[in-house]
Amino acid sequence: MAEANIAWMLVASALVLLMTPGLAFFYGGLVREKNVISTLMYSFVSLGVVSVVWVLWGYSLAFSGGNEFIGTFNALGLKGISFESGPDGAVPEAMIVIFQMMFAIITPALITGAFAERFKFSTYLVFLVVWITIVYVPIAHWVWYTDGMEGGISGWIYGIGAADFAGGTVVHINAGIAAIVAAAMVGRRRSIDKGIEPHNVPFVLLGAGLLWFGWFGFNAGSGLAADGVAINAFLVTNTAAAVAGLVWVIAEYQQAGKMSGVGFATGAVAGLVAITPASGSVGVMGSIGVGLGAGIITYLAVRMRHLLKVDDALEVFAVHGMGGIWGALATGIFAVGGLGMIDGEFGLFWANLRATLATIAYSGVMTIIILKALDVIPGLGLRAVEREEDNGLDVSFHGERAYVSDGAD
Amino acid sequence: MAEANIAWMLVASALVLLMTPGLAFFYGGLVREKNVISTLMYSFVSLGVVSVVWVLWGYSLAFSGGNEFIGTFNALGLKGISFESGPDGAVPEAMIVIFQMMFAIITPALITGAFAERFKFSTYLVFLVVWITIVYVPIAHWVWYTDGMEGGISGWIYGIGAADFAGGTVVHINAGIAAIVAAAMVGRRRSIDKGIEPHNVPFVLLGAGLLWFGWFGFNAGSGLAADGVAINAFLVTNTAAAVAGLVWVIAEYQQAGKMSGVGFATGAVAGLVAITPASGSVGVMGSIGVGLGAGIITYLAVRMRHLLKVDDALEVFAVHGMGGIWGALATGIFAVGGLGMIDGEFGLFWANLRATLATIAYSGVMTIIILKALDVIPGLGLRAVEREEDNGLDVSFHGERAYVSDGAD
Amino acid sequence: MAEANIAWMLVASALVLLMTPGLAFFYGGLVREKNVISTLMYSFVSLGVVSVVWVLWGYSLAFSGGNEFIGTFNALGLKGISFESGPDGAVPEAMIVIFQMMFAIITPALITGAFAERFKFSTYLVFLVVWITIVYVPIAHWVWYTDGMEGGISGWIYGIGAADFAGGTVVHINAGIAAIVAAAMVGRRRSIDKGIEPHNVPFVLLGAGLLWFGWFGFNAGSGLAADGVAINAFLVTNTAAAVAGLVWVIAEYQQAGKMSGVGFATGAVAGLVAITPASGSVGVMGSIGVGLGAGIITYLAVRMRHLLKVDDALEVFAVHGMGGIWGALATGIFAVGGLGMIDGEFGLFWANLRATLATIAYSGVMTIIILKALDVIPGLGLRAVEREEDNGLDVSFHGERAYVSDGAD
Amino acid sequence: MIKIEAIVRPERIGAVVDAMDAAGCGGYNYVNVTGRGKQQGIEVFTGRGASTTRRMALPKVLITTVIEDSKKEAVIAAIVAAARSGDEGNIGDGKIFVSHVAEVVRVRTGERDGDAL
Amino acid sequence: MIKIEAIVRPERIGAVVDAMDAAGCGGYNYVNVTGRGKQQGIEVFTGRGASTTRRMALPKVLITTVIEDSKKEAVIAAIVAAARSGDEGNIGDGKIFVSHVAEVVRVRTGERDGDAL
Amino acid sequence: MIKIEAIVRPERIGAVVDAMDAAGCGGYNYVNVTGRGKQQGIEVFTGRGASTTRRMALPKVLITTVIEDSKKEAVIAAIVAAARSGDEGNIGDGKIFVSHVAEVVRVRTGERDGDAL
Ligand SMILES: Nc1ncnc2c1ncn2[C@@H]1O[C@H](COP(=O)(O)OP(=O)(O)O)[C@@H](O)[C@H]1O
Ligand SMILES: Nc1ncnc2c1ncn2[C@@H]1O[C@H](COP(=O)(O)OP(=O)(O)O)[C@@H](O)[C@H]1O
Ligand SMILES: Nc1ncnc2c1ncn2[C@@H]1O[C@H](COP(=O)(O)OP(=O)(O)O)[C@@H](O)[C@H]1O
Repeated sequence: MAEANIAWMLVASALVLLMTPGLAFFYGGLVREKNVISTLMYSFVSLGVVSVVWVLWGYSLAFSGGNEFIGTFNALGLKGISFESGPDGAVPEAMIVIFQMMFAIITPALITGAFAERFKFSTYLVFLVVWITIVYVPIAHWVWYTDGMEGGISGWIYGIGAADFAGGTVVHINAGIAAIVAAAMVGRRRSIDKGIEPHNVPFVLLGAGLLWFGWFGFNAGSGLAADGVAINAFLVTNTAAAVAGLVWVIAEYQQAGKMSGVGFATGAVAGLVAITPASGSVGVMGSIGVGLGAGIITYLAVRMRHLLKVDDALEVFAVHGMGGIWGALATGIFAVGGLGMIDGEFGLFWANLRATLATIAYSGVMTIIILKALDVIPGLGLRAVEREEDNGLDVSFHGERAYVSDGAD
Repeated sequence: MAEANIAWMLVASALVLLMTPGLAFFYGGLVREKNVISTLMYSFVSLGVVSVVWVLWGYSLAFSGGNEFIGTFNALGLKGISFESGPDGAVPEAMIVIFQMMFAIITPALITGAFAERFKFSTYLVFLVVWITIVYVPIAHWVWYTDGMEGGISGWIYGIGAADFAGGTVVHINAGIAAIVAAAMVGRRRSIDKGIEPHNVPFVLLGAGLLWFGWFGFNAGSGLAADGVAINAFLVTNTAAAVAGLVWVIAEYQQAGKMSGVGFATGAVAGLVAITPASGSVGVMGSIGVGLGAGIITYLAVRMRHLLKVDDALEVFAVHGMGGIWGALATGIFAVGGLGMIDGEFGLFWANLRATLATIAYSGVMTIIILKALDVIPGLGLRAVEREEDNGLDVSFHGERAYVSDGAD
Repeated sequence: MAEANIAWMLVASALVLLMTPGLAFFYGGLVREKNVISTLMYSFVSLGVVSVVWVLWGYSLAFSGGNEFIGTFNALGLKGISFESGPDGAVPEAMIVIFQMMFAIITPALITGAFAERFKFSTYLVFLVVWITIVYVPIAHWVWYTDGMEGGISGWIYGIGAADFAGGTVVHINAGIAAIVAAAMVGRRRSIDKGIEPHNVPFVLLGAGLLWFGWFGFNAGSGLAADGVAINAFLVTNTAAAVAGLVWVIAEYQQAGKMSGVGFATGAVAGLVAITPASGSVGVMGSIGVGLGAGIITYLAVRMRHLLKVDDALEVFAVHGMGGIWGALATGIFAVGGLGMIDGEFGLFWANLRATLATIAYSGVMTIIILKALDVIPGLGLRAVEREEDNGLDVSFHGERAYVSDGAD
Repeated sequence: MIKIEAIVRPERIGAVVDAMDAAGCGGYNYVNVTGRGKQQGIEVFTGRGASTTRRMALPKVLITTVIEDSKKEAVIAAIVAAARSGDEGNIGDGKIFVSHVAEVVRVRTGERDGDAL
Repeated sequence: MIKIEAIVRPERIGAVVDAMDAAGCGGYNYVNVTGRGKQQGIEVFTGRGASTTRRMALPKVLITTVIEDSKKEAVIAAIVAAARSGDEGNIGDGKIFVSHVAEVVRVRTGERDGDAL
Repeated sequence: MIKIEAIVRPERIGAVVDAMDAAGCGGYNYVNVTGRGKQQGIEVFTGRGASTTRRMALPKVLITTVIEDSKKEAVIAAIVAAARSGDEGNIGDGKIFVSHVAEVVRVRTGERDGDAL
């Protein structure tokens, strides 16, 4: 049985890994041609930086013992992590290291949609190291750490009974809040007044397809076993994505008589975001509710964001922040006892609300502090200079142009 | 053992899901630039619509009891579906709900190749709901439903002993016939006389790669277990695709001295189609036969289709219809007893022939009726008006352009 | 337990299969627009040709009995291959046939980066058949074949105690050496003096993403089981890729003040190559060492290659050859006994050195002989004629243009 | 010699070049441009679907051909006939510009002017 | 009538066409070109990252408009004002070429010259 | 001043611009076009591989440079030499068109004509 769970978790981990390239294309298609490599690289380089941070100290600080608020340095460099399966088919801890790593990789990549087309790439590398260490790792510890013992130690959010099956708070609300904060601090893009059209809609849909595919690992893997819970998570994940995608295109049709590819993709991702915390505790009918709410809320959130001066370029706050908040609360609303996982729904709602507020506060404040610091440190700074932005970040920071034709180009 | 089967079926389901984006790119690359989003969206929106239809009533009507011809409404909204594994490692019924859902999603998406570049998108959404309900669901019931009991109830095609391991009749013949019927009813594209070149051959190959990858879930998952049957299905699937892809490029080389990427991709898909019903019952040498036949028959079918006035834009009938028919019959020809699955080959051939004819008749007639109805219902109608078609469906129905350059575009 | 291993190995095989389309896009993005289909097809058609060769005679010659140097014809057409699991959860031999097939498919595809943009496509098809049979198959036999019996027969490299967990010698060194030899023999591309920019950097990153994803199957599947060894392989694979990718962009930043997408992708692939033989025997800290070395060595190797007259167009020798050699030796340096796999590290180093030298010598000499022969056989010949090369191989050999716009194009 | 530059709808390009061939053009070249005249533009989404904008400039094709002066009216007539959409023509059907060319050289042979056409 | 061809930076195209509208241009078309003047080019990687090269020619946009002679100076002034980057202007800001057009035809109606603009 | 427009094979563009530099061109711009002259076109597949069609128009590059009249012959000679394929030249090597330019403006400085080149 442990072998079956390992088999599934190896695949689930690989699926979540693929979400980061998927996200890269989802975002990369939405920006202008001159910034596509930059946008792709924000995600890809997270595969590089966060993978290393995670095995060196990230996992240790998040998941090896400690108190309610933070772990320890005991497992630096993954020292002492077991490759042996536990009782009852529990997968080896090393498997959890890997699976959790994939979540840490994608979370800051999600943020990048907010400051795409203008954030300085070298500073971003520093941001990745710092943000993972002092924002992501503590929240992951709060929500998911437990030593599993009766009366033992666990993260404080875990302790109050909040349920975040697959990362609604840790990943999505966290990223969404960091995103809106970062967008505000980095400032608006130059010359966006006429509205920017996505430069490559097929890439957006490719990314959405890979995200949808990978999200089965994200959610159905979060029970760490190949069992009925995983099957349920798979089913509700798909259903919520489908419903929210449809809500978006129907809303667009009402408004403008068209149904856009970007709209369907955005809606589907919003549904995936919202179902994430709920996927361990709602049934298929509940997931329709989660998806409906996710579609409507994020659609309105995008429209309202357009009224702000904050240039959250790819709507990370609306989709991941608001979608994640809705998901956290909807978990309380739609959770069912039937799967033998959750009982008291009302307590769950309040616990999740507290978890949400804590995540918003911590992520918001810490992200502001980090970015302020990076802004003033000599040699860093948050933003491309005018000329770099005008020429496009691809040429300015990466020394490349995305598409080169034969002859003229 | 059930856990191992669940582990495999979770993945197999995800793989089949990925086939729909794969198909989207396969088709999207083949059309003109102004219709690529439209073509992608025909597939992507099926992920939205059919997922919802399936969990609400599709699965129930197809697979929950009933008689020889149709299921019941007992499992509406998946009421009462079990998440517990059955005896002998049988995966929970909920797992089958998911796996079957992926087949239902891709089938109407396959059809869209026939009427690409001109079908009205809003009508297509209605078509999806109706066609799945009254064409796909009954055929799936006929071919695959069985209560598993001695002398119990099963679909009538199942009852006559036809073998469609992974969906040759239900998916491919069904889609192929609906396709040619739809192409005829929707009419020819404007200005196709000079021959349309695919606008993005790399996308075609990307799609073919994802289809090939996902098809391992489609075929090797259809035994619902991680066992020798799955291994065999995997092996013959790969072999048939390889052989049929080679047949196509060799045929092109004979004819024109070139070997096209689109040709290889088309041939490989044709091989995958043909092996689908056979993958549970032929061995590797048999799969070479299936692949050879599939390559030759579909190549000739495409050539012959060009002589017709029917504008089956992406050759769905030739590839899926003819490829599927060949596969159904080839199953009878090449099936081997060795794997302990099939005995009487001759009886099998006739049973599959009857299954094929029934599918052709039902799918053809019902699709005509549905499209006629959609054509005359006010506010619907099958086809884009001239101006919409000339401007491209992307701008007309989706309000987007696929590729936007900086500066001029 | 066997079922769990089968579940994992089915997926691992599918993942490795996907690497070939991944490689196609990695390479396809790096060439000029007029040669992208050609470059994609070098990889895709290997899926066709090698799949067939493998089931007909390749597997038999490599893995069915024989002596230290070569197998037998006993399993032609996979005659007698078992679909039954062995003791202790060993997967059926048919599963190994499939998994090994995927390695055979990608190896010659790797070589094509060396002679991209000029190799004659029809000759390449012949090259595939011949090279797999007389270069790949023997080396695979030497390194991996064993009858598993005490004092029984095994390939001679296996016999001397060399450890190539997942194909460092058989796949990467082999391909890298064949590549440099082929590049020299085919000659330089016309008009490359100004430096060729990749025509589609997003495709390069898409390919790299798919390779990274698929490589988990490649390495973590090579133990043929879903166990702690697989988990370790997964972890070290990811870590080495991350580290080497970062080394590349840091090196570029030192040198030119930019961090390119192509550089990150290339570095990551170099890390994946280097960890391949080591992934069964190094721990996570060792994998950081492997990744560091891989990044530095391949970066320098690319720079040095630029001084040569040999036009190894996509740096196959630098990345796969040098990366592979480093990996083979690094396996000896960083292997740890902790996982219960490897003991004598010094002996291992020498054994791997001998394995490396043998692979270099055999692959180099045989590839020269094969290409010489193909060059002189009437009707074949290695290289496109001037006009074909100037017009681009896509139009010349495939009768297609990759991208066609509406209106002018 | 004169140069004729015609801006037409992308979907008309096939018909237009056939008509030009028939009218005796020895060669031409064309390129996709983005243009704006009296046509009203089209609605497109911007900013992730939640709002639309009017894209004023639309895809057009610019065809250029250099011909002898004598063929001018024939070629213009051919282009106009082939480029017009519907019977009445529609806004956005295009424009034709005529200008003088001083010299023509054929690269292959070095021939000049009339001989080079 | 005259034809004005202006080569400007890609990021300026929006501002330039707005200025042209304001200056009374009835229509225009533009296309991406690759150009080189006094500007020094940019560094790009080539050959898989290990070496860089100076790409001399840079992306520009070529805008073309045909107008009545009388509007010439107004349109030129509008373009110059809108296309200049920074206060002083920078190398690479662009060039404007003016030439004569002999005839104009509107495809839709067949109208000629002044009426067709 | 005059404008030289040269249509050449895409693979020649590097050689041609180098030759133009050497002949004293101060600037140029180029764009990919699709063109047809005496060249026969190429066979391409259409309709999913089962049939081929002859694509008459082929990819070319159009280079435009505005120069002083005095440089005309030098520049034409340079382009012809660099654009010709093989020793004899081949069909499809290209054409050069020369026309008059009335005025030139440099955006950066507002300089006109000769000074602006
Ligand atoms: N004055 C002009 N200068 C340059 N191009 C123009 C001009 N007027 C129109 N065009 C081009 O011609 C196209 C069609 O013009 P439009 O005004 O829409 O047609 P119509 O005059 O028939 O209404 C435009 O999209 C633009 O590309
Ligand atoms: N003589 C010329 N002929 C054609 N195009 C030119 C010429 N000179 C400049 N250009 C175009 O104008 C653009 C800007 O020219 P540049 O010389 O960089 O500006 P400046 O003269 O202000 O320094 C160039 O990229 C090129 O596309
Ligand atoms: N009369 C013309 N007007 C505009 N472009 C032309 C004309 N003739 C040729 N061209 C362009 O020049 C290119 C080369 O012309 P081609 O006739 O093939 O060369 P050649 O005259 O040497 O045989 C064509 O592809 C086309 O783009």
